[in-house]
Amino acid sequence: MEFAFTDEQQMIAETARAFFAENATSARTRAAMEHDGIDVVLWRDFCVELGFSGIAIPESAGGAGLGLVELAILAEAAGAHVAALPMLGSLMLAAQAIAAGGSAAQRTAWLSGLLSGETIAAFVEDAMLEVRDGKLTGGSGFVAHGAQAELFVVTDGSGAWLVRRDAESVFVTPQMTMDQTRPLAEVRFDGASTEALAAPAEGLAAANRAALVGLAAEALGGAQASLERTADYARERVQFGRPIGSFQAYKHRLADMMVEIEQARSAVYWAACAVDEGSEEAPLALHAAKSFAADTAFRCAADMIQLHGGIGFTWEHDAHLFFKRARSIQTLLGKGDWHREKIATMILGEAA
Amino acid sequence: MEFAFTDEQQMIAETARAFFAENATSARTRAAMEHDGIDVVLWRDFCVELGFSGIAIPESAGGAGLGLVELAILAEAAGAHVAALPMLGSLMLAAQAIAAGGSAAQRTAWLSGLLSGETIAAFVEDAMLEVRDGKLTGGSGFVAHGAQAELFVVTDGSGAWLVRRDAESVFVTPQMTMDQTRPLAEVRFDGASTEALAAPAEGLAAANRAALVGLAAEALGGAQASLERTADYARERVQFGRPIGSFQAYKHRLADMMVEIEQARSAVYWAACAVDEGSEEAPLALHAAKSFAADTAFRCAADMIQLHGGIGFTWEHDAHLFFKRARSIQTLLGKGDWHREKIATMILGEAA
Amino acid sequence: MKLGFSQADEHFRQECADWLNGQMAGEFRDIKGITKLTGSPERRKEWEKQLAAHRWSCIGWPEQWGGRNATLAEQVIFAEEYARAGVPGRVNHIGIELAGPTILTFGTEEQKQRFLPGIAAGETIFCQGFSEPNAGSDLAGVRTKGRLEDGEWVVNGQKIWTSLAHISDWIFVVTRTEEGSQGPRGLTFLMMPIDQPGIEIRGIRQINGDAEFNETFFTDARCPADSYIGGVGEGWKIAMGLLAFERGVSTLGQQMGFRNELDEIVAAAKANGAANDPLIRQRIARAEIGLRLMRYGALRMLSNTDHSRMDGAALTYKIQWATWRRDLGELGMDVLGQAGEVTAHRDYEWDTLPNLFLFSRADTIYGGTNQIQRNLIAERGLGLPREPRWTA
Amino acid sequence: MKLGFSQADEHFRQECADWLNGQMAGEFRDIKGITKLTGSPERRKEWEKQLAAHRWSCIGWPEQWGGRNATLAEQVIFAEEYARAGVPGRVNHIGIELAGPTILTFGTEEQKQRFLPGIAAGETIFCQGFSEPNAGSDLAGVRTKGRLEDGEWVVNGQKIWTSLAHISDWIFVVTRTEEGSQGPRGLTFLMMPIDQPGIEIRGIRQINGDAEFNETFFTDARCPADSYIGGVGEGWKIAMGLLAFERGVSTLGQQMGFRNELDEIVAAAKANGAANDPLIRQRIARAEIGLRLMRYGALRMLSNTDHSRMDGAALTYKIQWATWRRDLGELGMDVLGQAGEVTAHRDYEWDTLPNLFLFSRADTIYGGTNQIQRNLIAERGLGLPREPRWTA
Repeated sequence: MEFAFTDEQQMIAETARAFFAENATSARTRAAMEHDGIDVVLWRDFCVELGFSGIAIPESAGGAGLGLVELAILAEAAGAHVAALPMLGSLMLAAQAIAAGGSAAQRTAWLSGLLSGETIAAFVEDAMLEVRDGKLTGGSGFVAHGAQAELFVVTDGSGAWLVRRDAESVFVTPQMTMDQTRPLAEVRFDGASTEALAAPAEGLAAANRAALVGLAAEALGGAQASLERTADYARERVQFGRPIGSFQAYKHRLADMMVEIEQARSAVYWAACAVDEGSEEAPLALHAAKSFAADTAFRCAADMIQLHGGIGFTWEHDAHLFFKRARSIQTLLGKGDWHREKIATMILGEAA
Repeated sequence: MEFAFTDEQQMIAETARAFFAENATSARTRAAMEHDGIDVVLWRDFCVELGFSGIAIPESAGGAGLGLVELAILAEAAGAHVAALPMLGSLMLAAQAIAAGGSAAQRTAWLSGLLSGETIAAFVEDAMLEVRDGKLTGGSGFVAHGAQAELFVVTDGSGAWLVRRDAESVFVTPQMTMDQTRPLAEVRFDGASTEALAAPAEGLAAANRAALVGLAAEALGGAQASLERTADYARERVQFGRPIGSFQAYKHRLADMMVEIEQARSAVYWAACAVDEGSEEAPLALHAAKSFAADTAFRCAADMIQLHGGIGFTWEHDAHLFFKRARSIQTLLGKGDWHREKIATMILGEAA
Repeated sequence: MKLGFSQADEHFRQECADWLNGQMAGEFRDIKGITKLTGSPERRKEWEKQLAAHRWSCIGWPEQWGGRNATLAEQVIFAEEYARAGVPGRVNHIGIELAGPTILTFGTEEQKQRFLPGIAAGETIFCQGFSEPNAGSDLAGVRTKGRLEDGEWVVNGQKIWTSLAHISDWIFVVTRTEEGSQGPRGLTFLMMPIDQPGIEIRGIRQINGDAEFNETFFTDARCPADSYIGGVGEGWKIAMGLLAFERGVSTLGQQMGFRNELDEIVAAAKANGAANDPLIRQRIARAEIGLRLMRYGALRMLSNTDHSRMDGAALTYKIQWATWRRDLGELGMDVLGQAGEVTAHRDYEWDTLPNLFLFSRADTIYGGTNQIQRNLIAERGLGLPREPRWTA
Repeated sequence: MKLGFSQADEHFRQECADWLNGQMAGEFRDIKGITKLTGSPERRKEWEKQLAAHRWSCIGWPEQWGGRNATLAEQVIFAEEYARAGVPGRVNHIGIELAGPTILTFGTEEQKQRFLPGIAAGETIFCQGFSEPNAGSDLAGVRTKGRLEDGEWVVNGQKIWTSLAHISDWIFVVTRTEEGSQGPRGLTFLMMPIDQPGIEIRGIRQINGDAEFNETFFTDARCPADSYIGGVGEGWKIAMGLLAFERGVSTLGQQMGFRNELDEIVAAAKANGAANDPLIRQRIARAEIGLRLMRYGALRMLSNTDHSRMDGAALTYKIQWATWRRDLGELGMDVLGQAGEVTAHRDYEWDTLPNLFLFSRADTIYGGTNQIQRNLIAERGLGLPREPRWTA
């Protein structure tokens, strides 16, 4: 029992933090926002130069064979800079689903492209999906980076299928999205050809675990960055003849952010460890981590705006990037209330 | 349209405030707590010397013929001192029910005793009450001042009956109660003789309106007193070499109390006015006032404890009297969630 | 204490409603329902003139200056019906609600004659130059300088958050006219024409993609020597007086806008089933309660005849509505779900509820942050000691 | 990063559980499930001795002083099993968790020999004299005076909130020993026997009717000249070091008590139907999440090998648990409804959940109020500037 990073994990964290600090700059992220929401160079460097894309993929499937703790470390570092990357769709969802649930052929066909960053994938959930003769009809209006994807992993909650973007009867419409660093798209299938994932339950479970941990870690990184940037501002900005960080009410609000963040940090790494160690706490931990960390990120980013005063409300300042990202994390993969209700059901049973 | 006290209302308010400030002292309230939760002398003076007991009872029934605004003024003043009086059971519920729903004979039989303070009444709600051959079976474990009452107004939500304490098959057990200024009792009827209220719908409606306004006003008074006492303390108490009221975080917390209280004040007098003027907003206003003011009182009393530090946690300090009273107001006549759900139903319809 | 309106008031309500609805169904139907302050500015300037032509532009003002001497109840009613009819907000809000009353209260007879008719007629649009880049909520930290030179004020400096400056004709500016003065002393309240070489306006893009606010730069900007209100060096007093007008009857019109927003949330919740969620139901009920309490708080504030004293209802009003509306923005998004995170517009432009979510983050900042409001409440409302002076 | 326990740890867990459950089913079954700190003090002193007799009283201490040199994992396990078995809290908590480690860290060899065996054996019960009536959360404001006279310290003054002083044998007292000194300077940390004419203890009745806390009056109270820990004038340093021990392994035992409280709420909700209320379900889920996050926060804190630095998890722990437990008290009452407002006891005495509701109001006050905690977090954790000095 040692709830602290190993030396190797510490090294990964430092490398990732330095990489995003240097490269995922506001200017580059904003350029990606104006384009299609992906900083292509950043993505290639992340996948290839650093070789981080396969961190939580088994070595047998071409990955590094590490776990969700390491994935969380990367996602936290990316979230701290609102990096415009397709990590959620490509790595946390699609690559995990294929690595855990794909046949050998499917793994061979897709994983190397996903891990090299050349192929971008997106995840489409539609509980009402119709499957007839191996053709899919249905879709979703809210597919993260759906307009940039060449591959869709599609699920109705129990089955899972792979659909190529260039297949017939696949219709993709980009949507102007509040969080421009991870734009949504409408993806519709009207009898699209498909290939079933070999072991859908395993694939979906792996994707779900990785995505919940990954989003929670991204939220944690955003929250921590919101706090740090606001604390920096508070030490420098002078008003009424004093640094505003010397005002007690201001200090207390930053302290409250830190209290939340420390809990979010425990939640994220608890969930990651619980999954990696196969603990029976894992399902509860995943619900806890996603709901808690997302709310923490939202609160901290909102406080960043508030505590910066007028400047925090401008487009020019980065506060809104964190704010919008936090909001999108709240609604992706189940809102907080939904996750908490799942926990309540574990404790209390279904409501009568 | 003039949402301010008239000169007469202002006079009533000043009289009531002075009366309670002079007489409803901590020492007298604590003496009542050790006994049965009623300051008998205070009650007699309130009813007879000041003649305030009949303020919202029609002149034809021996009252002053004023309305719920005036009743709220009195309840607010009483609440500001956590006065140990049976106002809720005797005046807001029983006297209102009998004045509005009683036959001439029932009014004659009971009102003068209730208004003189000689007869104390309590209100018993039991949705499962059984009525057979004019005999009641049922009761409640949570009857305010039930152990001191000579008369019970009993309801199952639609019918209403009068039961004398000294009737056969009436069993009353005092309960040690968290709020000792308004102790609860268990009241059980096992085929008790009774007399039906002549017009139960009118009687219950009047009692419900008066009690919701009255409790909300009491809560408002308690909240305001919690704020004022804490602000006084903050100006005087020195810590770290400064009056603690000069600490910004402390100030902001008091400011937040005031923000809540000002809203509670609007709620209470809006509801009272809406009832008095027969406005169609009255039902919504009653739910709003009760739920909002009760929560305000709880929050302010809790903050009073917190902001007094250790001393606020002692039995000797009065903070706990306000805290416990506020808690009891929250649960009396429907919790906040219940009232808000009623409002939601007005706006959204029943949930599917 | 009385909440009901008289029969005469109800007739007046009908008159307001009839006229406003007629306008919104007729000549001005193209501007009905615009919620953004920046929408269709030219048409809305015409609307200001239309209001004036029918003597609806400033009904609370004296008849002499184009008003109707309307009673409080009438002003309340007009504000309510105005918003109920879906009429967009007044682009000359600052002129009618702030500059006009300030001139009426503190101006000279000559200034009244110079400014009031134009404001009342909808021909003079005003904006407000209070905040500065390095002063934020701290009005006493004003650095923009004014000096008298050859019978004119010459102003240099920078204002920020000057809402609608880009469509305004005049700006009132708090300037530091006493060299070396500090804090609230040495300030003067000047009225300046905007269309001059010394004033440059740059829009500030906000997080919702819109640009209601501006930076306004003064480089040897000029106005005549008699352009100050009150007295030279009395700018603080005038500015404080003006801020008190912000809590006037217009708050009720503002609330009707809030009502429209809440109604839209209710409609969305009914449409998409969120209305069945018990948690959403509680929050909608809380929002409804909060809105009603704002209304009755405003009526208490306005019924208070002792205007010399800032009472509780008035002191707490700003933080109350700002916080309520920020929460409403979050509620709206939670009702919409992911649908609220995409827009059908090509550009980064948002419909009512997502825009509310984004824009309302400014409500708790401009016009004095929630933090500043709490200071005011604690110090003025509760008499708590002021912050100690800073000795680094 | 690893959360699981080794197989050896799991064997140790079994050993702990077996012994503790055996005790609670056997000789000490009468004290099982007592939650109030004031319940059955005499029997609980016997329990301290029983723990010592089986070398369970201070397992984290070195073997030399009666401990087991237990690893972190073992200490975690023992704390968890202790609470899980329904064993009441340690009446010598202060001795074992605070006084002992302080003496181990800062005491002389002679002091270790004088005090540690008695503490380890459950024969010396300690209490803590930090707070004073006019200092509240402000330890630097200590006024209780100590002076050396004829080879003894003579102490005069008053301490407050001395939990369990009435059943303790020794008290450690922060005294001002340098005449005229201010703030953290000039303080000395003294160990004093309680049973002497110069010390008087008066219980303070609390809002729950109970009296765990005391006022302690010192009137020429005495102890030998060598009773100070650290050095004369170094009391502040020792007190700060001691407070750091408060965030030790005992927090995990405390959390198991919280677990029992939450479980009781869950059981009540299932029994009375509150478990079907979606709002209650959300709150129970939040409470469960909060409790888990406290556990993993504590494990992070304890796994942090760099003990010299107060890291985030440690700084935020107090406000986190205190706030969580206060909310839990409210949740418990909301689950119980009006049934929580009456007690079956004749006197003003409350069962677990109503008592939690009342007592937990103190959690956010003692040991540094939430306000003080936020100051600490902001200044030490975030490096924000200190409050300015007060210049009335």
